[in-house]
Amino acid sequence: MDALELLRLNLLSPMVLAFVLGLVAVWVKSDLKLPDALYTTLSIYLLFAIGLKGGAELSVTSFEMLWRPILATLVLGVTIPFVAYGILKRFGRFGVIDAAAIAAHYGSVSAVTFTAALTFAQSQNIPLEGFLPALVAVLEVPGIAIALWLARSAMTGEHSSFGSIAKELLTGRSLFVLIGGLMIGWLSGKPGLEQVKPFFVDPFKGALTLFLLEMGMVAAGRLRDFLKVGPFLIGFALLMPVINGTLGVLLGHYAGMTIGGAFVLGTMAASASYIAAPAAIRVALPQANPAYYLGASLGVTFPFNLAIGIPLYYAIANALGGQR
Amino acid sequence: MDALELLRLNLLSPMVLAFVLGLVAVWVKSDLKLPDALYTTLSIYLLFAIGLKGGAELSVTSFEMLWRPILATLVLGVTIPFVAYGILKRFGRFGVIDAAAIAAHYGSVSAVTFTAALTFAQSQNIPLEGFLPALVAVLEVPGIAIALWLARSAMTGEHSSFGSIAKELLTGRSLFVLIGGLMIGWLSGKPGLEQVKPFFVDPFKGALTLFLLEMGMVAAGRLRDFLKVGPFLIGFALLMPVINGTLGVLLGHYAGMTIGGAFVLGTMAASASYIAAPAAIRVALPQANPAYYLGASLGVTFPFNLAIGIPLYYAIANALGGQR
Amino acid sequence: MDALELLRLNLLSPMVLAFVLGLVAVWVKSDLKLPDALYTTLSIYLLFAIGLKGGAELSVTSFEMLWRPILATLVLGVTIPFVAYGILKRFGRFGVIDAAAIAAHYGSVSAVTFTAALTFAQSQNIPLEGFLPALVAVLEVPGIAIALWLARSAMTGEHSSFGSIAKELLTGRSLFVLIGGLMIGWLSGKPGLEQVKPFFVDPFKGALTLFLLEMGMVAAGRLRDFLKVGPFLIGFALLMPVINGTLGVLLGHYAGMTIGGAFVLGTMAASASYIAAPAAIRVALPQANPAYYLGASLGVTFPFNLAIGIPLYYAIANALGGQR
Amino acid sequence: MNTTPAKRITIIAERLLEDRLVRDLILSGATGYTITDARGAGSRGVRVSEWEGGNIRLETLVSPVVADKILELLQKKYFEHFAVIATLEDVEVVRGEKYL
Amino acid sequence: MNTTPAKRITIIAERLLEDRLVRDLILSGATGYTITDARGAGSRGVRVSEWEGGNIRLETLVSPVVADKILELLQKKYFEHFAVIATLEDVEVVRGEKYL
Amino acid sequence: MNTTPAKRITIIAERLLEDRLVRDLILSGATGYTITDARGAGSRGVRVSEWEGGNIRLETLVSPVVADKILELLQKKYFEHFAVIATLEDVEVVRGEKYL
Ligand SMILES: Nc1ncnc2c1ncn2[C@@H]1O[C@H](COP(=O)(O)O)[C@@H](O)[C@H]1O
Ligand SMILES: Nc1ncnc2c1ncn2[C@@H]1O[C@H](COP(=O)(O)O)[C@@H](O)[C@H]1O
Ligand SMILES: Nc1ncnc2c1ncn2[C@@H]1O[C@H](COP(=O)(O)O)[C@@H](O)[C@H]1O
Ligand code: NA
Ligand code: NA
Ligand code: NA
Repeated sequence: MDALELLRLNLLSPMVLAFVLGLVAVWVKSDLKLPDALYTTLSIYLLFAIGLKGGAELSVTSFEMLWRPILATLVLGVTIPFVAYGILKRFGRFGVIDAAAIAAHYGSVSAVTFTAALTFAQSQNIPLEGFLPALVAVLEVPGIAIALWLARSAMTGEHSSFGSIAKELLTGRSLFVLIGGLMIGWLSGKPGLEQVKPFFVDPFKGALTLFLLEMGMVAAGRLRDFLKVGPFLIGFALLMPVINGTLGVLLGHYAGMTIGGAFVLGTMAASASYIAAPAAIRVALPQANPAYYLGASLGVTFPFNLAIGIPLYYAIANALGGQR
Repeated sequence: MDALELLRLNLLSPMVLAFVLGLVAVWVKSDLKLPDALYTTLSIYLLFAIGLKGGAELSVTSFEMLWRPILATLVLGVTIPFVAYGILKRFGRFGVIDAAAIAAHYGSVSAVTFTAALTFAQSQNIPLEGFLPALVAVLEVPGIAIALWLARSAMTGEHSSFGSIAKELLTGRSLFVLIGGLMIGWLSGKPGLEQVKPFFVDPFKGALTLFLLEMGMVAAGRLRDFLKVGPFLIGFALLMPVINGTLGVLLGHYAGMTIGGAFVLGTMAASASYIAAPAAIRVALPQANPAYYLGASLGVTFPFNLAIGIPLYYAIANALGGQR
Repeated sequence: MDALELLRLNLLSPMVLAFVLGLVAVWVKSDLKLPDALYTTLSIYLLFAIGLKGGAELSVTSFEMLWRPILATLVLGVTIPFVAYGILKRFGRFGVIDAAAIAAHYGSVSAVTFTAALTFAQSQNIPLEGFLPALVAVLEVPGIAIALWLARSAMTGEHSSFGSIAKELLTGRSLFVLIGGLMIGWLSGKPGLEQVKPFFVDPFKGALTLFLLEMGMVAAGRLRDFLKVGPFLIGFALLMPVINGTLGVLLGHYAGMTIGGAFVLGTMAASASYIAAPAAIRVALPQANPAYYLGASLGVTFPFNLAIGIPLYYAIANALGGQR
Repeated sequence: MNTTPAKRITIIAERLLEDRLVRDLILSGATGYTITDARGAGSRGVRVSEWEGGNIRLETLVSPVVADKILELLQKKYFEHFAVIATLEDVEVVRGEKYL
Repeated sequence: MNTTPAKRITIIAERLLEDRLVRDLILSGATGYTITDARGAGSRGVRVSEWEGGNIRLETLVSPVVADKILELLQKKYFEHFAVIATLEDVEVVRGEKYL
Repeated sequence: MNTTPAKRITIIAERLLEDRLVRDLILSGATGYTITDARGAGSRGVRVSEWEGGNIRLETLVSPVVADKILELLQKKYFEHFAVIATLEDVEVVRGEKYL
């Protein structure tokens, strides 16, 4: 199957189409509005379900198989924020604060993009490592922490300590639910997962579809803000994921992951956080402009990955895997 | 199976019983109250799910098979509001505004009644055309637009233009979600639907049951208001669906639809809108009295169709189909 | 399988672990918060689903098989509040009002604890009477009514009549939905249940898991209040369920129920209400201190039963059943 | 714009009391009310049953005479045992004659 | 603290009107608004379509001149046919210069 | 009815700030607060992460002294970088001695 065919299949999946429907809803000024409570519920549901499945899978995975992919993920989490920060400061002429804020988003990971990659793999019957959700938890924190450290070391003044930032990230909703799900899945194992499968596993893709409808509406709002921002950041938001995605695929490949696993790790690297990172940045670096970091991550990179990035990273992983 | 047996089976379905439970909740003054967010979520879910299934079905239907049923539906959408308006003005002595407002409701269609008909057909193993949800979208707009046109042509004054009314209807939540679902179902086809089946297809009837619990509570409130209104409108709200339902079955029959298809088209014709129409009328004809149009459509016609109309229209379709 | 193994299996089920996750969320001050609407929705869903399944089961159960278990349940509902009231007044030196308020909670039943017992039985493949949910409805009211009567007969003054209390209990949300579900399940029977199974039956345990996550967060808050209260009530909240549970298992056994049935009846007896009772007591005995009755029932007894009580009562039922 | 002076009573109370409070308002002569769902904490901080939800924030626009009646009733029926808090303030209402 | 006197207009209306009201506020010169979802009852008590939800409670902080404009517009466009209720009161705003 | 004069501070802020604001209110001497979920728009209009929800509307009844302290703290900690808006008004509280 060639790259264009993959792209077509991805674009016509109910998930991507639901996202587009959300965009359209805003553009035609429909009065459609999903309740806040539904959005929060779906977020928690998706994160918890990802965690559960990953945890149940971890319970049957040896550390032997895990350590290299975890190392690869940590390398990504440390490298990407530096690269992003450098590009933004040097070529984009952003100030320290805004450069760090944006770098934090690209250094972290988007759980929904990750999920879309899983779903894509499943619908193409691509085999995958089951422990991938654990890597999401590993990737979520370092990028944000390093970006904050970059901002701090360039600024003077008090502000909260490194430890308190890490604690805030770990007790923040998204990571808490994800790690909580991982632990529960791991402790209760596959028989435990079996009991809750009709709720957390089977309807998962449908719930994601509904969630992406809402995401489309949110992204449309962000995109509008964003277009005022100027071409450099748009270019950044389109190129950065390709660079990070390629890097992720490569590292996954050399860490001995399957084609599918390298593809998903690449997608994770390419994705920009828009749940954990914005909340952390808003509080730790309130001077940073949300129109930049949200516009880039949610308005451009997220839809780009969803529509084009995912089949692209797969094509790369496939080409690389074929060489072996 | 005779008509009485059908009636009994319909009355004892969980959906109808849940509706009754909702009525009872209000009558015994239970403090049961479903959250607003649940009601909105279920509405969106049901409409989107109907759309998805219909769209996936459309993707395997030729235009050849479609055009006659669509024509029949359009004829219904144009005829019913004129008939209703005439009866209300002439025999009911309603003013132009109120007559048009009520006519708009009966000219449009209730997605929940439609769904109840589908569910009834399924539980009786009655074969159906899969593209029926597309007809709901076709029927939803013309009735409202014509009724508004009737009101306008009898009134003087500015008010919003015809085009803006059509746009408001099409971007209104209910139609937007339904058509959006249709498009997504059509583009992603049966394989797409398959992916989200455990969320949008399998639990559908259960979600409908919960929704009807809420509808029962809403209808009970409306019914109370309505009983103050007088016997003519009550009679109208009981007879109009029977007339429209019979008309719908006939047109469906002569458009070459199956017994099941003619039955569902009849139910659609018989049903009165209480989502799209009230919102449109409230804004376009604010002088109209909501106690009339909501009391009639939601307080009387909806429960009537749910309990008695559905098996009745099926019996008619069956009798007609047998003759062929 | 010995008691310790049962305990381990119970503690590692996703439900109990989700409860623990909720406790942890509060302890680490995570900003996780489930929407109010989700909590209410899940409550209604769980009660209605329990009712539906029980009702469908009732529709195939003869009165012959029912009357002895119902009698046993009534005996429990009448005995427990007297015992609890006596202990609290005599040994705990509580005032009339607070003693009665707490007694009402232990005399009634917790639907979630009941459900956890069902789920435990299922995961251990323990056969059960299907009509058990009907017993929950039977047990819910008398305990509260008797406790109120105890308080009233010790007090002077007007207050609402006995009849009005019973009516308030029966039309209160929780009992209304449960009995409503029972009626619908009974009227529509097993074929009716079959239609809504993918919504109300299959995902049930997953929904319970999500609900218990929230319950953990709620209980953590209560527990904190409660620890200020003093050791007597803590001891009471740990011992009372064991006494009541043993009594329930015994009565179930002598009423001819299966081992599984006696176990579940014991769990019901052991459980303390925290939905119906608090609402009733708050209104009927507003002078009573909620920190006592909620702290005991929700902060101590509920987690105790969930983690330790359930396998314990099963071990007792098993030992007793083996003797026969 | 011609407006009418009126009193606005704002009541914060446990959600459990919603029906009762509304009944009492109407009985005291209020012609309407508006409720929003709220949460909060105060000096007692004990709330019953999460299932009942948190607090409500109830507003009603009334004449001074009715305002007095309502506050007296609240005093008598709720203040001792329930977490109820009430404030009174002066506002101008458009079309005030409809509500007072 | 130095604060600026301002007018607060509070509008209770059917949710259906949200978009229209917001548009009109902005057109009249309001620089912002805050909305909470509300429910209630009044003298008419007829509400359209549950799908549209209940009422909204809309607040805006404005200068006296803008306040007057808004009330006039409400009067003209909504009061006859819709369930709209509006109150006006005096408040002190911190950093008032931003909003007025 | 005997009522006590008090100050009501109403704060509109991003939901993200809820915990921080509450902590600061209590530290400044407020004995309670009431929060409703709100949405809105203003001159900046930039809100972070939908996952955090929209705005909150936080009310607290306090004595004039505490009111001043709160406003000063808000000024110092939030006004520069966050979307926070605060108003102050006079109300009469029933059982005011409990809260002030
Ligand atoms: N000083 C205050 N300002 C605003 N709201 C308050 C205040 N004190 C109490 N409340 C509200 O009233 C409820 C009950 O207060 P209490 O009875 O003191 O626990 C709280 O949950 C708050 O919503
Ligand atoms: N006196 C009042 N005080 C507070 N809110 C009111 C009052 N009257 C009406 N309302 C609100 O305004 C809405 C519409 O009122 P009405 O048009 O009188 O039905 C009601 O649903 C209430 O939310
Ligand atoms: N003039 C105003 N009146 C009422 N609420 C306002 C006003 N301006 C701003 N707000 C509220 O304050 C929030 C933040 O405002 P801003 O920082 O100007 O974007 C908005 O989302 C509104 O909820
Ligand atoms: Na990334
Ligand atoms: Na119709
Ligand atoms: Na009990």
